[in-house]
Amino acid sequence: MKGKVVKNQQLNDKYFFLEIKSEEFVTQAHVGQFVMIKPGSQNYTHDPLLRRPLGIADVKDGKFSLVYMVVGKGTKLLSEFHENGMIEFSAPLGNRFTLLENKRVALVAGGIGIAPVYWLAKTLKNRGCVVDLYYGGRTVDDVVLLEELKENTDHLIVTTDDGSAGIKGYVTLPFKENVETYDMVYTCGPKPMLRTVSEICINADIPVEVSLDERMACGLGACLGCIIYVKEGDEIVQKRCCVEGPVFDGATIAWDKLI
Amino acid sequence: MKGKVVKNQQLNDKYFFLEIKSEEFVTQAHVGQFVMIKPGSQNYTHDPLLRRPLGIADVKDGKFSLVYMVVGKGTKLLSEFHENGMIEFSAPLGNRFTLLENKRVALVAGGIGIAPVYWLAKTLKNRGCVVDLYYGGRTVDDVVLLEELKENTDHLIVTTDDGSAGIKGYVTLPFKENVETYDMVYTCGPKPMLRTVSEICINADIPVEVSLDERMACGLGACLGCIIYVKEGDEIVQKRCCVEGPVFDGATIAWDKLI
Amino acid sequence: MSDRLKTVFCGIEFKNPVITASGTFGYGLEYAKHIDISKLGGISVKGISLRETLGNPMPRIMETTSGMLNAIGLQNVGVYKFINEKLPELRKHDTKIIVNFWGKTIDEYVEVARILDDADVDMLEMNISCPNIKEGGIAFGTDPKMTYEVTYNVKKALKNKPLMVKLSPNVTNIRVYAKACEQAGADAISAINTLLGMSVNIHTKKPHLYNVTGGLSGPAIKPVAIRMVHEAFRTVKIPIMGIGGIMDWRDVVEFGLVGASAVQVGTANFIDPEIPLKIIDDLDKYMIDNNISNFSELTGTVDLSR
Amino acid sequence: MSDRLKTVFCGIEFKNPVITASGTFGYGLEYAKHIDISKLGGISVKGISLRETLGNPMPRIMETTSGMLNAIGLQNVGVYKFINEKLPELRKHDTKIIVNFWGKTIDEYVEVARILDDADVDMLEMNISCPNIKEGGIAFGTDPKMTYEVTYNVKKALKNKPLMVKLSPNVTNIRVYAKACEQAGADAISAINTLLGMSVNIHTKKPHLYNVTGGLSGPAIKPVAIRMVHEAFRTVKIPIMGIGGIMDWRDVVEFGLVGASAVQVGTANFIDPEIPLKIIDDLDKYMIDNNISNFSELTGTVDLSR
Ligand SMILES: Cc1cc2nc3c(=O)[nH]c(=O)nc-3n(C[C@H](O)[C@H](O)[C@H](O)COP(=O)(O)OP(=O)(O)OC[C@H]3O[C@@H](n4cnc5c(N)ncnc54)[C@H](O)[C@@H]3O)c2cc1C
Ligand SMILES: Cc1cc2nc3c(=O)[nH]c(=O)nc-3n(C[C@H](O)[C@H](O)[C@H](O)COP(=O)(O)OP(=O)(O)OC[C@H]3O[C@@H](n4cnc5c(N)ncnc54)[C@H](O)[C@@H]3O)c2cc1C
Ligand SMILES: Cc1cc2nc3c(=O)[nH]c(=O)nc-3n(C[C@H](O)[C@H](O)[C@H](O)COP(=O)(O)O)c2cc1C
Ligand SMILES: Cc1cc2nc3c(=O)[nH]c(=O)nc-3n(C[C@H](O)[C@H](O)[C@H](O)COP(=O)(O)O)c2cc1C
Ligand code: FES
Ligand code: FES
Repeated sequence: MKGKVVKNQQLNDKYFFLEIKSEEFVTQAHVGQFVMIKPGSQNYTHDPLLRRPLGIADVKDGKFSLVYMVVGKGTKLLSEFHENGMIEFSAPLGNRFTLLENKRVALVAGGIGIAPVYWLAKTLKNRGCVVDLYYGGRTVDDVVLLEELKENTDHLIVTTDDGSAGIKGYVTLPFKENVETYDMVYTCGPKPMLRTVSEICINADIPVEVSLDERMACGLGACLGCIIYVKEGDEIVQKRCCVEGPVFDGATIAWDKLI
Repeated sequence: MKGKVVKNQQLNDKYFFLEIKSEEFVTQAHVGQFVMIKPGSQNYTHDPLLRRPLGIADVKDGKFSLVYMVVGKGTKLLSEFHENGMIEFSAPLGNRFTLLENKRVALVAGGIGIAPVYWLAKTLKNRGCVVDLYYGGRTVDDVVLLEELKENTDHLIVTTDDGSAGIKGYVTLPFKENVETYDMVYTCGPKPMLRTVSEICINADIPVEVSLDERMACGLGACLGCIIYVKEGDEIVQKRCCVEGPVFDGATIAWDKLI
Repeated sequence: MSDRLKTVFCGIEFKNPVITASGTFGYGLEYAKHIDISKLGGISVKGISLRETLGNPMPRIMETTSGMLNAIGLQNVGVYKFINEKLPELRKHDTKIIVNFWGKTIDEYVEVARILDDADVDMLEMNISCPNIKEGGIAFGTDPKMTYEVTYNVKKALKNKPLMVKLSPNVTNIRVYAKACEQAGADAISAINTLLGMSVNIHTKKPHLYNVTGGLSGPAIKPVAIRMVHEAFRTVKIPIMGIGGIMDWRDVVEFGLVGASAVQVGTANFIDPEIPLKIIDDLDKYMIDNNISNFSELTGTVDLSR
Repeated sequence: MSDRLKTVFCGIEFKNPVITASGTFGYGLEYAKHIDISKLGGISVKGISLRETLGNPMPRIMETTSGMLNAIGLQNVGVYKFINEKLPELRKHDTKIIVNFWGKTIDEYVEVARILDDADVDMLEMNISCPNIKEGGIAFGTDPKMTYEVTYNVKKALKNKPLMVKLSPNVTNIRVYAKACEQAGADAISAINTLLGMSVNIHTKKPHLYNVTGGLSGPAIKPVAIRMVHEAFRTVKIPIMGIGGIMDWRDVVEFGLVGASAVQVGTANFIDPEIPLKIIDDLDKYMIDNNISNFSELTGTVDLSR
């Protein structure tokens, strides 16, 4: 699939917001899914080689959005795309979040984990949910799109490790205090955070959906490079993050095999 | 070295004109020399790997120009450079043309061989020479910058293989008719043309300088990848196109070992 | 697709000479959602063993410059589950099925081969060259006597299906292995499997792969693959399936010139599932433009005159 | 440049562990016009033989995906001309000189080594792994007995200079060769030389190189080089110079982690002559930031725990 870059906006030192026009794609996408995107415009160069997985951060008006952090050569190349450039991708891929209606839900996002959560917040809000977003980052530079998020949530609780924005400390602390008040929790971010959030939810007996992030080659279920270990009854079984995930029931993940 | 792209103008389907600002470089360059240019803006990708050799087509006002034809991935990437982008290169490299004063000279260029000839024509004209340029291409698309060339030559004779511009036929034909009238001949283009031009000159006992084009890895004389065979007395010796060339005395080249 | 793409390899007629490589195309079904797999010449499925195999712990993949390392560890559902659960679905698509398989002992190789010989598949591809499992696999592929031994025994056990042996590039002289296969009765060889490689995360100081080393694939290895197919072609008479770094139709032509009768596309499937189909279309165009009426006309026609 | 970069390798003190690789840096003098070569840890000069050698016919080089093929054929001015014409010039620059050398027979190897042993150079690097000449070269590097033999004889002939043996990656098991060198008395090994590769021009149907095959170098081969240095380091006690696809300081650290005590930068010199100097500066920064007081502290510290 191909789309046209509508916007590739730098949000701060690390983060970018990329908007791509692609009619065919947009009608099929579900909240929680991701794209595999080619991090260069050139079909005739092969470094970087593989497509990069990025969560779908929004879908509207025949366009979809991605939020990404520049961490290596793929995302650096992505950041150099110009407006109106054509970009290639496979999408939509993966499973999706369970979308409740008219419930109280908490979203917990860490750093770049905000990407799928952004669309999730909007969608749940539209379905009549009360949406609280707990959003943590290392520094003020790791919490982006706050204005837009405020509009699409009922409460936005921001934390940073160094206190440079919002409350100082881990995002799991304010979340833990209120966990009992929610019907459902959704989370995306670094694995240790996901584990803590899942454990808090398990203890409080609240269902939790976790969006996991594994290195991927194909994104289609073929290479078996993205295995996640999940408890099924007494057994620990293998799931492919790209097909059976990226969204998993947080209560079933075998964290010890992942971190 | 680094320079800023001032202009990267598409001349026709195949040809581009690239102008780069680089003060330090420009004062040192001589007519006939070339640059090794990095065909991508990114230091963090390695495909294409090597720099590409391109003849210096003009130097003025702290800028230098290149004329290139898109033939593969390196030149394709080059064609995608935006204005104000930074571009890396090593230059100036190689030897130079012998610059006469107040003489009658012929320049014979084939296709992309026009690049170094462009600057040569201007320079010889400024030195009081009468400059005739014989410029051949396959079709009208292979003869570029005709306006500018007309200004900097006394006679501009254009030929194309299919007659779509200028005289129909090989450029060596009209040149051969007039060869006796020149004090010196300079030529750049495909090897069979260079050979024919050289042979015409040898027969007419006119000195001829040939700019040769060999695949290069380093451009600095280190890899020994760009060997040219040259007659020295009874011996055939090896020269590096990048250091002892690209300009050679056409009467000394061992064509049979090259083509 | 035109008739000119039809390719007979070991007596089997493929629609075209473009087959997807083992381990890079799952059981084919994963891709059926994304492309029309019936357009492919064939599919070589993920390496099958007697019993279900869970593979290596994570991480299993890492990108390198114009290549990737993998140490999947031959995870697969096992031969019975493959035949019962995957094959019937796969057979709904009109393309040839090559089953890549492996064992830890010669007996295991023979047993899997026997089972597959009676199954509804078109051809067997014996993997003696996987660098990512400790027992078996590579040991068979890096000792010519073992290569002969396992090939001979498996071939003897087969009644119905042609046997192709997949060679390891991690050897001093691939000709010796190609010859060993031919002498042991292999119907064809495929080359190459992945080069053994490694990479280390300089921040954590740990290897990027849990398995420490892994198999290098992708365009980075193409020159090695081309060289090895060339060497093998000059050594044996059985046909060769060329593999390694194929990204577009030009690469397929290059493999043809040095001696491949058909090719497999591997890592490229990850980059874009459309690539093998695009290659087929482009190859057709190339053949029309160059007046080539069958891919076999190209095979081994590299011009070595000086 | 700081003291922390000082690297003792085979008893010789290099300013830093970054040496330019043989065949990619001419006789050093070519680069002296473009960079300050006295900043380098050392220079390994183009492979020298007893007599002047003209090398292979053209074409000799071709780019591949993230790599290049070369079949220069060990063109060089011969050991006497090197010593008389190149060395005095080179010695004006304050950097260590490693002389890469080769022969067609053991006697030739020994003779060149003896001559160099008495010359004003710092160290010898014996190339038994060049894939681009028919006689000698690779034959010594792809047969462990020959490797032992030539190493043993050359080492015996040397009185003054340390001997480093450069290994071929075109072997099934590099450990065997590393061990053979160590047992034969080599003071160090360097790894890797180029992988044997090939590419074909699909328009002319001719190989891109006159020599048909050539040596593959550049970032494409780094994972293979890292794996081989890792294997060699776990096999022998003599120090290892890591080579293969180094493009920046991260690559140098990676080679250090798997066991290199110093490194050589090859193809990168072609891409930008500034690269080795940039690597030295960046490595210094890395060492400061990570509180590493000498490169040797890194050597072999890859974390293999799971
Ligand atoms: C389902 C899924 C959804 C994702 N969504 C987003 C998103 O919306 N926004 C975003 O910025 N990132 C997202 N990621 C992570 C993103 O894919 C990686 O950051 C990206 O591939 C890095 O590419 P690179 O070439 O820039 O880095 P590389 O040069 O490949 O690596 C640079 C650094 O990033 C790390 N890294 C590379 N790939 C991954 C990965 N898949 N997961 C975690 N770390 C990695 C490497 O270990 C290395 O330290 C997602 C990943 C997955 C699997
Ligand atoms: C001293 C010198 C000066 C040159 N000046 C110019 C110039 O001013 N303008 C210009 O357009 N080109 C010039 N060239 C040729 C130019 O270097 C090549 O066209 C370019 O390197 C091709 O790069 P690519 O990546 O686009 O093509 P690739 O993908 O590398 O190759 C595509 C095609 O071009 C051919 N090719 C590649 N390199 C060369 C080469 N060095 N010489 C001839 N054919 C080659 C290949 O065989 C292949 O058929 C010059 C070459 C030299 C040696
Ligand atoms: C993720 C992955 C898994 C693989 N699994 C197998 C396998 O199970 N059996 C096998 O014979 N080859 C396997 N291979 C090797 C490929 O079939 C192919 O030989 C190799 O990747 C080179 O081709 P390429 O460069 O086109 O990928 C695997 C390769 C990759 C990348
Ligand atoms: C053009 C060229 C010439 C080479 N000549 C020699 C040589 O004479 N002797 C030698 O031991 N290695 C030679 N090599 C191999 C390099 O020294 C080095 O081992 C190899 O290129 C891998 O390193 P790299 O990937 O950094 O280039 C040569 C390599 C290239 C590219
Ligand atoms: S990324 Fe290939 S199976 Fe998930
Ligand atoms: S290009 Fe390297 S010596 Fe001329």
